[in-house]
Amino acid sequence: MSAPFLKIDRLSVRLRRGGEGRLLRQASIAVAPGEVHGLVGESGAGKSMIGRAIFGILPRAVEVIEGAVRLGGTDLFTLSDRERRRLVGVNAALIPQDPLTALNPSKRIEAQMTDRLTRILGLSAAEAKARALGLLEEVQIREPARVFRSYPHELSGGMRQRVLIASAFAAEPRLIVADEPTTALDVTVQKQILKLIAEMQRRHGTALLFVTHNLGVVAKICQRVSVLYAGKIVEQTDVATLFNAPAHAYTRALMAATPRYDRPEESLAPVRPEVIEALSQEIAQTDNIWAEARLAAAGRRA
Amino acid sequence: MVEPRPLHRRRSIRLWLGAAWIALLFFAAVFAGALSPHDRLAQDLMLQTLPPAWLPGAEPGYYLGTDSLGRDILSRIIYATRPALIVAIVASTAACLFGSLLGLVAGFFGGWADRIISRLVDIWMAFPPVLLSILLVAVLGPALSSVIIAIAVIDWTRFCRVVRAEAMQQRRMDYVDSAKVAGYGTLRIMAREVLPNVLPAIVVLFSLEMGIAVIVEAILSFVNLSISTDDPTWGSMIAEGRGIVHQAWWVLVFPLTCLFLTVLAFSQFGEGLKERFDPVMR
Amino acid sequence: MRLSALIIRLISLVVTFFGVAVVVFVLVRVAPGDPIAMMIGPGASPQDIADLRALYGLDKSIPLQFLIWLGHVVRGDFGTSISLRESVTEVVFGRLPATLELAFLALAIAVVIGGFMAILAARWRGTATEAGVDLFNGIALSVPDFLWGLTFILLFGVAIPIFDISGRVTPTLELPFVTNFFLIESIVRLRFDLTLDLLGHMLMPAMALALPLAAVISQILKTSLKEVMHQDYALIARTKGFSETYVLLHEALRNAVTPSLTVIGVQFTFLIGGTVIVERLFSYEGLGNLAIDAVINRDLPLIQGIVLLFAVIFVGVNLAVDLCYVALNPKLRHG
Amino acid sequence: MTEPLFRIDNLRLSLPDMTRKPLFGPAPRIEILKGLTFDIAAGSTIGIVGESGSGKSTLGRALVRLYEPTGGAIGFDGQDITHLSDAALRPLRRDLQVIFQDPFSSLNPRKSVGAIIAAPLLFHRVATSGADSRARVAAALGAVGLPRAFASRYPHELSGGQRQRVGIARAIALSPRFVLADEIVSGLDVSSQAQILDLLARLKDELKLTLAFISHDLSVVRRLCNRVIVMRGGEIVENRDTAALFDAPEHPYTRQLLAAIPLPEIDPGWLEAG
Repeated sequence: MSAPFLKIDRLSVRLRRGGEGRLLRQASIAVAPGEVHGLVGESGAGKSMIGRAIFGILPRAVEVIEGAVRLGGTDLFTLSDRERRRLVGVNAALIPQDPLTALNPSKRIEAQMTDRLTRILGLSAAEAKARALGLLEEVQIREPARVFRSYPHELSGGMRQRVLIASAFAAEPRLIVADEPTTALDVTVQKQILKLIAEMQRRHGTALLFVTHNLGVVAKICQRVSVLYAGKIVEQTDVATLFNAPAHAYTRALMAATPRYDRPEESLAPVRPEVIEALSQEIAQTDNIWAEARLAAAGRRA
Repeated sequence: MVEPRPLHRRRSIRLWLGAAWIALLFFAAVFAGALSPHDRLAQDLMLQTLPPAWLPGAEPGYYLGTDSLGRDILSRIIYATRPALIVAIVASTAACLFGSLLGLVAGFFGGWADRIISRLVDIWMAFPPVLLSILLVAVLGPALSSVIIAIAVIDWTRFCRVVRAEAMQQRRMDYVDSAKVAGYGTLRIMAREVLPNVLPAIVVLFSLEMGIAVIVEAILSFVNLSISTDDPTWGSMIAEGRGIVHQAWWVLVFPLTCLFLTVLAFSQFGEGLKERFDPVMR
Repeated sequence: MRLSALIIRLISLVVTFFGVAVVVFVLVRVAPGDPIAMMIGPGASPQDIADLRALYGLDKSIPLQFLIWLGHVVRGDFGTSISLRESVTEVVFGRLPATLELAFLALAIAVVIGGFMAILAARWRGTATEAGVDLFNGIALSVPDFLWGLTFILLFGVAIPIFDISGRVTPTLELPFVTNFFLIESIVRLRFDLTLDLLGHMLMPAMALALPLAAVISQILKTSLKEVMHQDYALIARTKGFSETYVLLHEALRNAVTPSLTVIGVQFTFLIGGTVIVERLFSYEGLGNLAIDAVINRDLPLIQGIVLLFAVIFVGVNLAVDLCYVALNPKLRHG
Repeated sequence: MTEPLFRIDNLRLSLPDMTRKPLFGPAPRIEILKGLTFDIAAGSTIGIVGESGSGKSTLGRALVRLYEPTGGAIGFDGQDITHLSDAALRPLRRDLQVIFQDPFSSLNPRKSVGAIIAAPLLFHRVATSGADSRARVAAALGAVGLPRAFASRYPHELSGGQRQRVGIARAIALSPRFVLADEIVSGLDVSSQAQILDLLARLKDELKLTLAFISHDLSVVRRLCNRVIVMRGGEIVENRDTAALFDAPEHPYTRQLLAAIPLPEIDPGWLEAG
């Protein structure tokens, strides 16, 4: 495995005002080019916080206490806003969750696919257009030229998600973050989109961080997995070990709670209270190691 | 009672400030006789356009000075609170009831009811409000009652538009369907499920409307169409003040300040009330 | 936009216009006080009064009078002004340019101030800047144009006398204008001295009219911008490396304007209505000022003419807003 | 075979298509339910499954007469309720209850949880007095695993899972004969989803309810329902007992749906399998 392109080191994030709530607790994730790393957890576990930290667009009400986010070896927190935007703009791309709201309704697909290519990557209009059209074909859109000229409301949900995938890969980023890209889609469309993302990722050798709450999707598309609970990565392993011999009680509880049509009796078991109890102890324990970390954090750039 | 968080306290300041000024107005209106130092109508040509007490050439006892007919400005301002409050409360209530009802019907039922009521609102809004009010008062004759009728007849569209939009939005909510499933009739759904959610908007509008009513009354007095007697209103005082603003600025400044504070008080009071009684905001 | 939808819209405008005509016709006829008696001398014989009533067609039944009058109106003839003894159409269209210039100057000011405030508050949302803008909105929204006018008269007319507080232009100036659009003509004729003088008179009334509209624009546009800034496509733009300001102006602004358009359109019609009292306050010789005199003099034909003209402006503004709404919204364009 | 609770015959329903509504003028109507015929046995739990746009939610709302059908017939408890007026429906309303999908829009934000549950009780005179209604509210809250004190709280103070439980409490408080659950777990996390389904299964047996469970997730339906209807484009594609449907799906669309569900286990060939 070559050196990881994305390296998140012990990243901790907290609400600026009020409350001791930690949103991320020393999360560390590394994703090498060509690798698909799954980030799974329930809502509120902090999955999207990690996604936003990677792009350096954390909400204003949140502050970074410690840790680093390195893209190709450069830590985002050491850069000025302008430098960070340039680094992220060139090297990373996001595939969003809801295709219905992820495209600007008053702009043609053309404008939304080529703006980064021309303004950030410096391609000429012609080059940008050619690359965009090429990628529309690559994502198996039948009439790329027509779609290229149309407005979002003229396309179906599945079609829009393909456009967003094409738009992400068009920038030839070395890292793609897919934030629950199929959650808003019907199950039949989901399978086609998952297949498409996997093929594109292999073909372009991109490092892919795949954020989802669906263990089934993780099993089908990821190579390594991190299981997140209340901002802490409770388990990080390769996907085979995770499904055959899950180490952490929470992972096992999550597996048991996930509905399976082939084993109705064993699935959908509510998470047992003692598992929750053990988890809160584990979280509290990491929190007081924190006492010293907080002082070190005083000098960090937010 | 939950310990008031800073945000909570900051928000209720505007409620108390607004309420304080409104209470002051009511107090002045009720005890006008006792409070005003002079007879509001007594003219004394010897004491024409006296400056306020703290300026040179002032006359003791005339704290805010006198107008061009030598009448005491402070007393007139205090008495003027009566017509202002009467107009504010009566006209706003009428406009609110009529407009909200039509808005609720148009928003909730849609179809023909909505088309007719919306067309009616369009026609009403095609008239410049001030022009229509002047026309109405000219038609009904200069009296406080015609001012009240004019304001109610014009401003009901303000309530109708907001309540209609709110009702249309509420209609799509699942809790309206849940009420249907529970077997509620349409009227009960409107009253029990939709209206409580529309009330905060109506409360804000009602207090805004009270401010607007006072302004319209002032405008009508300004074009000398308000009440016929020379019983003082802020508008007539302002009209007189406007004419002699270079010679005696205070004749205009004091009634204008009262009007300004009253309008602000009503609007902030409304906003504060809405936040206070809206459980979602609390 | 499909033709049928446009036709339905035009029909509804005609219905509104017709409704206004009916209301104003009835309202004016119900007014106590006989305009004719006011017009001719006290010594006039009943016969003279009867002849004059016939001349003005006041002897026929109300519905008949209405039809005759409507017939004339459709042909652009609003009858003759009783108090000015001139054709209403001339008088009204003579004064209209002054009001239009004032209204559109106020609109321009409101859009600039309101738009700037909204973008400022949306760009630095959650900070003191936004709180400051909210405070401005709160005050400017609840205090109407009439009060702002009076306040400006005191502030800039008396306390710091830098503006003229009455009239449309300094009376002593010799005006080379052919049309009544003084401001525009002064610019076209490159007579910037006159433009400055005109603005010196118009700025205060325009500001008085503009502030409430600016507050509405600022508040509605800000809320809409903040909503749009949280949309996924704004998030995507940020991940593409675009700065917050770029995202605000290039991705968010256009989508935020469409929903605010209708509210701003409504508020602009209030602004036009406001010219009636604000022109009176600044004795600015526009349509609004004329309207007040017409009512005081019970000049029925003039009142009807002015009200109908305001209705035309109102209907025009609404149509313009609808067309902009469709133009800005591609989904509607394909109808 | 007991008399079925619902007997549906060639049910048709068309609604105005608001998405293509021009700025002015009526919206074109499109047919959503295109002739559905099926029964719902008393005491059974029927799963209504389909992808978005299949008409499953519309079918659910037609069953409880939130929409009036444009064709065919709905028989409930032997009575034809297809075109009954609201007034005529009122006595039946107590037996037809709904739990809605979006916990944020199904509870009136300005009413306390207690008021939300008590109102139908008082309206249908199930509760004879204030004290009686408070007791029933407490019982309903207890049945869904919420403390009695929740009665004085407001919807915006509750989590998604807690709100959904209030929705269930409101429905069962009237001890109805039929409950429609419209995608009630789609917005929830796996752990709260499991709790809600566990709760529903228990209540179904205790209160001898007939339940219609609408979902786009076949795995959830497998756990809860004993009969399944698969819908596509407003038509019934397959209507079978649950075990039979999952073990030997007959219709290609059903097979395609099942094949598209990613089971939480390693299966390299799954992505490639068409």
